[in-house]
Amino acid sequence: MTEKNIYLPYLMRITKITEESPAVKTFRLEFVDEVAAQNFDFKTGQFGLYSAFGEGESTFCIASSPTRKGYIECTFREVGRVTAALADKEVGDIVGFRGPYGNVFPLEAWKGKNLVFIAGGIALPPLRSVIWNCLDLRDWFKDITVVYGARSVADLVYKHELKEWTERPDIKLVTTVDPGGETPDWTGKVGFVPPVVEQLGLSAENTVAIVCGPPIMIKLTLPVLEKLGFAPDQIYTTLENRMKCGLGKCGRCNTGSSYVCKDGPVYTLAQLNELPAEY
Amino acid sequence: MADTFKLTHENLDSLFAALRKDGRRILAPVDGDGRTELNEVEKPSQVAKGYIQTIMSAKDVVFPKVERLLSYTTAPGTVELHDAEPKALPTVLFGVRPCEAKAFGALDAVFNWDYRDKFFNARLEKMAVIGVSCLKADDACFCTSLGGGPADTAGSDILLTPIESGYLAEVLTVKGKAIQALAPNLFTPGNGVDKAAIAAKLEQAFDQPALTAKLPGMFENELWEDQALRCIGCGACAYVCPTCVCFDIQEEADPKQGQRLRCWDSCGFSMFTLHASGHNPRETQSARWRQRIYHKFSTYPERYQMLGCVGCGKCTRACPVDMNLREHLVEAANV
Amino acid sequence: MEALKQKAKELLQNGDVKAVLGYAVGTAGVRRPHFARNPKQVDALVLDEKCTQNLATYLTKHEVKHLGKVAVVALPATQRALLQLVAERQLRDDAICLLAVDGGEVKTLSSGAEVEQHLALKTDAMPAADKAMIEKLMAMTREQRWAYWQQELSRCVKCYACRNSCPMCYCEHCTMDCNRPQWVPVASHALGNLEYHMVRAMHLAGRCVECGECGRACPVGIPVHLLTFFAEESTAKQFGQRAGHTAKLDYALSTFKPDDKETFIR
Amino acid sequence: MSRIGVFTCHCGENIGATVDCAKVSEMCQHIPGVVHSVDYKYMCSDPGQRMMQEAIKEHSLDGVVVAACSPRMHEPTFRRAVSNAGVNPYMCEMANLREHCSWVHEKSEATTQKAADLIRVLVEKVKHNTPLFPIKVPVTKTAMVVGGGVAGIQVALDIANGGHKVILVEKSPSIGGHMSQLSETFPTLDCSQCILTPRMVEAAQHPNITLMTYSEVEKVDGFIGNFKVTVRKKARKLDEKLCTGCGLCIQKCPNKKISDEFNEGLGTRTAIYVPFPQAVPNKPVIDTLNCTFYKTGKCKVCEKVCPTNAIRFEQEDELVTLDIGAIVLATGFKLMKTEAFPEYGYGKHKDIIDGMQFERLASASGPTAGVMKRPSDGKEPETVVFIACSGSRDRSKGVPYCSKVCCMYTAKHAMLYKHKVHSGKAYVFYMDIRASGKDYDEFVRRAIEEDDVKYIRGRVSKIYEEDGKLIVKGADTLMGGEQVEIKADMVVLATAVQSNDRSEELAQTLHVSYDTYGFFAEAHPKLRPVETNTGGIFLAGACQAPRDIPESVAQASAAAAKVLGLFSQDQLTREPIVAVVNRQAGPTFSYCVGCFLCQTACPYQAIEQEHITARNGDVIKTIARINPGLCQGCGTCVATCRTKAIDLQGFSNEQLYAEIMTL
Amino acid sequence: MTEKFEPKITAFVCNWCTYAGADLTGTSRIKYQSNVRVLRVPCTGRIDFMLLMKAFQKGTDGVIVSGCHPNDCHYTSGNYHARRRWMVYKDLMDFMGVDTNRVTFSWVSAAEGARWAQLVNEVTDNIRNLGPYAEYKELAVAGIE
Ligand SMILES: Cc1cc2nc3c(=O)[nH]c(=O)nc-3n(C[C@H](O)[C@H](O)[C@H](O)COP(=O)(O)OP(=O)(O)OC[C@H]3O[C@@H](n4cnc5c(N)ncnc54)[C@H](O)[C@@H]3O)c2cc1C
Ligand SMILES: Cc1cc2nc3c(=O)[nH]c(=O)nc-3n(C[C@H](O)[C@H](O)[C@H](O)COP(=O)(O)OP(=O)(O)OC[C@H]3O[C@@H](n4cnc5c(N)ncnc54)[C@H](O)[C@@H]3O)c2cc1C
Ligand code: SF4
Ligand code: SF4
Ligand code: SF4
Ligand code: SF4
Ligand code: SF4
Ligand code: SF4
Repeated sequence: MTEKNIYLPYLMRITKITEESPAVKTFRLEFVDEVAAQNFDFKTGQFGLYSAFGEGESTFCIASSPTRKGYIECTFREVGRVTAALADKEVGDIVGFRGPYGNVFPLEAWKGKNLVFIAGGIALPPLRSVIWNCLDLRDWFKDITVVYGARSVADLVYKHELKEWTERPDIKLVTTVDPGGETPDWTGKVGFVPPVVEQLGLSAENTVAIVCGPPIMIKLTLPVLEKLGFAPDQIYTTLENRMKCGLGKCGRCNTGSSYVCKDGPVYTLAQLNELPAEY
Repeated sequence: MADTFKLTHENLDSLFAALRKDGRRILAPVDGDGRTELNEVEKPSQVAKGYIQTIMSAKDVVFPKVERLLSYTTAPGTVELHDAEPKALPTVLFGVRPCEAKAFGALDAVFNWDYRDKFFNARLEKMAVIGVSCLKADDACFCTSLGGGPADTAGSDILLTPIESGYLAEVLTVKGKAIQALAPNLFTPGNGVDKAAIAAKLEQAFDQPALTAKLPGMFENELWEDQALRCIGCGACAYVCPTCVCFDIQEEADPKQGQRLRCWDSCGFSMFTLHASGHNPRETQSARWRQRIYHKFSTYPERYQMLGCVGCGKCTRACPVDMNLREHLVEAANV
Repeated sequence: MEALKQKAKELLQNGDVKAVLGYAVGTAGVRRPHFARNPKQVDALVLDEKCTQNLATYLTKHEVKHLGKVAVVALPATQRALLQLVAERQLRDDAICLLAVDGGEVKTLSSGAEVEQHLALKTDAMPAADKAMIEKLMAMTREQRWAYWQQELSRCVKCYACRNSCPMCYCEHCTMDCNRPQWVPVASHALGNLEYHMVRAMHLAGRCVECGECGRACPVGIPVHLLTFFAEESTAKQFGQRAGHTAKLDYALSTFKPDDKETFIR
Repeated sequence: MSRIGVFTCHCGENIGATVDCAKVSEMCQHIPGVVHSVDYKYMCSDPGQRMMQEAIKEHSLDGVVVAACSPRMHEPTFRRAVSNAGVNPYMCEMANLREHCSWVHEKSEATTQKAADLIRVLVEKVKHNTPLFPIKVPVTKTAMVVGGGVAGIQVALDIANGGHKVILVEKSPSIGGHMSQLSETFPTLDCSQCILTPRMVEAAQHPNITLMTYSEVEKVDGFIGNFKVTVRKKARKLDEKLCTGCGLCIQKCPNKKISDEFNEGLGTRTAIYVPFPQAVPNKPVIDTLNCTFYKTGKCKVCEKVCPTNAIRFEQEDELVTLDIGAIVLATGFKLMKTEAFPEYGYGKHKDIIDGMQFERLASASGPTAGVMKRPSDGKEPETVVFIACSGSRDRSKGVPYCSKVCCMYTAKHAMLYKHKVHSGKAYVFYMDIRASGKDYDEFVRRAIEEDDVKYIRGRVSKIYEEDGKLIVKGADTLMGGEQVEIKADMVVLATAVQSNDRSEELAQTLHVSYDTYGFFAEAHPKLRPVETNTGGIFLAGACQAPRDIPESVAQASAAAAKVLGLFSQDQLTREPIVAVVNRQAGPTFSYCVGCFLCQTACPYQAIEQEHITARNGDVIKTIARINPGLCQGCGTCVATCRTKAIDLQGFSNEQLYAEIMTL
Repeated sequence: MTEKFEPKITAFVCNWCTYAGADLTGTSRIKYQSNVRVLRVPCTGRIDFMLLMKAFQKGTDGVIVSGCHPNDCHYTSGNYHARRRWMVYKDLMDFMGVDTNRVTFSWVSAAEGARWAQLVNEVTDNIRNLGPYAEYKELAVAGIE
């Protein structure tokens, strides 16, 4: 009996590199192997482990929408050994990919609702996947609002798409940068994400909020949402606990008995409230 | 129910020979330099006497401390991947204690939960366990508190219980039967020996189900900080533990080729969950100590309907600062 | 013993210290480190020749520092470690409270200088058995030594009990954790093990206080302390500087004499 | 990254004849990360460089390996070329195919292979190079000269004339140093005061020079171009602005019997005094140890007589902090005392004197007005014995080194004596005569030949007193060790030149190194003789080693030139090959644990402490910080640091590791 | 293996003395064996013992470490610190059974071009006689299941 080696990645070719902001890049990856490409499928919210051969593997969410076939995208920030090695890659280079892993955003359950996406900094990638997914299934949902904040204008990722979203009538985009991070020609808001959300006058009625960002942003945004009347099960977020295998074995990512690699990365606030705060 | 036989000392000698003839290596506790550790043996006389436990567990037979997961060669624009095949040798583990035998189940739970780990499975498949019941227990042992026992059969393919002139042999599984089939006449019909009377007596130290039930409510208890103050955060307990399964994946490479290795890791290490940002979900040693307990006594039961600890006490014996797990669990149970 | 307990209680009651770190009886009679945080816990303290751990190791741990000032029952090795820690600026005088027990008398040492003075009266050389073992190894051929260490280190699982129990291995980010570049392989294979111990021994050369804690901590009984002992002896012999004897920095490998011997240099 | 270009140079036949450059270039094509690889006849030529620059643009290269000659030769050339093409110069490395390969090996496969290997190693390095930027340090264009002897005065004048401000700090009440005590100077025998005093006055009046006499350096912080120096101005007990230097106070001071330092104890002075008549500044100080008012609470005669009311008994020492760009140390030397010699009676005999005392006896402005009188009874000495090497070159009792000036001044002394006492007899005991300066040997010859000074080669074993005479016993080694005994009236010991008292302390204050004898250490004995290890601190004169006046002055001008060179820039530009201490996000903040073992390893004292503080100001962690102004980039600290918290830019851990991994 | 053994020699040299000395060997056209690969560092003080360790891991058969003579260090004392480090490291290597014949420490000044050639030749011959340093190389593959 020969079993499959679950640690063996797919080989992927980098077909496009976008420099999003200093130290943040987006790769578009296509399968080297046709058959693998055919069989591959994922859902929004899932993640994978990306290999820089020679240095190791790193976990990123899949930043493209499953509705866009033939490739996957990831956006990552250069922080350490693997991400630095990935950042060195060129179009045409080969990287590894294992996945998709983890749970998904329950789009079916969101049918007929308003969606509010709230993202900070480099945490837009997981949301980008679901936003495009929702836009591609636009008639499933009612209003779609995106609030996106970054430290400075330079730190905003997906600048092209932000532009596209601004221009589209079926999505409302609010961008903001931290005070001091604006440029002279900046037309968005200036201020931190939580107050900006508060000013929007959102209604919690028939709405889900998807929040992603640095811990401090999340911590300060949740009370705002609560004030607006969002119940814990109306609020979604994704966790990024460190992981090595992505397969529920290496033992790093669990918080309580919940394994972020399998039961996550997508959680509702209601679920998180049940877990020990080890994330 | 198991079939019970007798196995004389001479017959055990022959059984060893038969196993080796069948191409299996036999690993058994061997004395040396003041330690008892698993080593390859040829005959029963080489096996240690009077040991309670080996220091290291037998888990490296199925989950080695370093193991190749894959390798590759690189050249500009190309990568060639090579799957790794575990060198799984047919192995008989002789003389491991019932607690340790049982521990393979806890490993299996993780390695085959949802995704199946071919490395573990290939090795497990080639391994058979001839356990030997304990006649002695020490202050670190607490198998009976966790539903096991000094003569517990779980996990063994054959369990031997020392009796005068040899062993009581319980052939428990298909693998056990296969061993028996190598030399059927060595196993003579057994009589109704009272195993329990021979085996070590070990009192139950605490009520495990009750403890498991109350752990979720004790997460913030200051007990953990109190207990963990002494812990120096090494990996000794996890590395000797037969059920600890945490691992790290490491890359070793030069510009032309490389390999991905799996190596043991420990949730007690301060870097274990550390993010590049400096954020650490388990920042303090007490959080990490708590994780160790919760993983074994709360997460495991919830997730896999079994315990992540078999009460072997290896961690206690290995700990340089004598963190006695039994004692700490009793403490927790009494909160 | 009673005097020690008395002193410990006094210190706790007066609020001079937040805990008294000493020894207590553990599993099957072994001695274990014991934090007495209230007078009641003081009663468990013991002090006899079975107490070996170098408690100075705890003084640099975040969690222990967090407690506040801790009084430490200090064996000579603990005192040496403390001096070295002071020299390496890991402890300030105002954080020092050592309880040195001599016969029935308990002495409180509360600064590097006091410890230095106290220690000067003691001679506490490397245990004879270790010395003999090092000599035995040096009498072997090089090939035999290689085989010996390969054999010993093959058992190492890189649990880092040796490092974490070492009072001088207080680095927050050990070389072993350094992955850019990955100097020492993480895996505990032959290379990873050899290099780990080689690097650690080099790091302890001129810093090892010869408490032997690392060797004692090793669950699989590798005499790793011989490596650090050897490295320390090598520096002591060649440069006349020794760790753990003064509260002032006197590190052999960051100082030099123009006429250090160089017979091996071609 | 990793768009690397490899440019292999034939260097005409130099490389091309031995190494198959075309093949090397082809082999390099296949190294991961290399996107362009060519070979060319002369890479350093204009067309070669142009070709390289074009390739950089065409292939958007971000790293370059030039495989040519030694980097010690052309690294600057190619780095400049690369930089002109828009790539950071530090992204360019050179593989040495000429000196390290083609010139030292025969033409062969192996040699070509080695060439390719050398390149491969550097390609891996370049992959881990990061753009570096020259370090700019501002320069405060004020110099401080410590010590106002002839050396210090010369430095001050040179810098001042170069157009920059100088602060001259002198610990005694007047500048002038030892030279002001000398009578006449070898080898020309011109009067020391006559040539020095004009310089002293010039220094005092120079608009760019501020004198701070009776002052000492207390503390030095900062680094090259940016020192903060705290000077202690000792209380003169006098308002210098009001004092006109009339000297009435001195005349009237009742306390007249104080042993006079300037005259080396051969004369006396008052409690309020100027050290010598030509002192600069000519303002007295009150010697509070000897002043009657400070001893008894009564007197204040000086206060009463002072026409400008300048006396200030209540005056305290003052601490002044100054911004300084460069410091020159010119603190001179001291002379070993006659008390140091048991065989000569421990300085108990009044007529056994040292060289400086003889200078005072011979000086026209000295206690005897230049008339030869021996100290004990004021008689004219008929026989004088001069003993050279008293303490010098004496491993057992004195110092092992040669004091350098004694041979010369002993000859001078003997001559001066003979000039003053024509009938007198002068003997010189010596070991060797070291007279290697311009006109020096001639000078000694003159003493022997014209002035009939008797030179005896040998050591004096003993001197004792007998019938009012000093019996000098010694051996004449040139006469086969024959015993000599001379009955002398006076003996002059040419005692050893030593470093000043407390010079070690001063060195520590300034973070400069010093040798076993307390002389300040130069940065390099041959190539950087007036610099110290600490950037921006220079040396002049006898504080570095025994020196005579011409040498001290020459060195002073050299040090001044160094300072002027430094001051010619508004900002210092330094190669960014410096060490840095890792910083990262909290709660760790840095891999550095603050053990400061690296600190003693650094030859340049470039490692400082840095406190990481919480918002409320609490120190969370203390870590090392490398001062890029001081660091010279040796990397010793990097190898010392256990936690790998320090790294050296340009030769980083990752770079070297990558190089080795491709071996 | 019929091929003749050609040792791999790695040299760690300082920029100011030995590297310059080796340059002089070149300008003087003194020939030596081509087995050596030179790694340039600013100062011997920079030569971390771990670099030597890694060179052995990568299969070096012999290592040369060389810099300025005592008292001639471009950085005044880097070599003194290095020398102490080597003294201890060499001892320790020996104690652990590493073959210290594989490491040659030397001082070669910028003027000693001939000496550099001689050193390289001596070391190369010596290592050629000792044969490949298999022990250490083999470590890199041992112990992985
Ligand atoms: C489910 C999931 C999704 C993620 N999605 C993204 C993404 O879309 N874009 C992105 O830039 N990053 C993402 N991250 C974080 C990313 O995995 C880490 O930044 C990355 O692994 C750092 O790897 P490294 O090898 O370069 O760092 P190393 O040099 O290895 O050092 C940094 C250390 O931090 C560890 N680390 C592990 N997890 C994290 C984490 N969550 N955050 C920070 N450090 C971590 C690394 O494993 C490593 O040990 C995600 C993480 C998870 C778990
Ligand atoms: C007996 C004798 C005779 C000599 N005759 C001759 C001769 O004929 N010809 C010749 O060329 N050379 C002669 N020399 C040598 C000559 O004296 C020296 O070369 C010269 O004085 C050196 O000058 P300098 O400025 O370096 O030091 P110094 O003259 O010693 O001046 C140093 C100055 O620094 C001051 N100072 C010291 N420490 C401090 C401090 N911490 N802070 C502030 N100020 C400080 C001192 O007070 C002094 O003013 C003779 C030397 C001796 C001993
Ligand atoms: S935790 Fe301890 S007692 Fe439990 S199985 Fe592991 S080693 Fe045995
Ligand atoms: S419990 Fe003991 S063995 Fe486990 S990490 Fe703590 S100190 Fe180490
Ligand atoms: S091995 Fe070295 S780096 Fe690691 S903790 Fe010990 S001293 Fe620090
Ligand atoms: S304690 Fe023993 S097994 Fe653990 S790392 Fe140290 S030597 Fe290896
Ligand atoms: S940089 Fe390294 S050696 Fe220096 S203080 Fe920090 S940890 Fe210690
Ligand atoms: S590189 Fe050299 S000069 Fe710079 S800080 Fe380190 S030791 Fe000092």
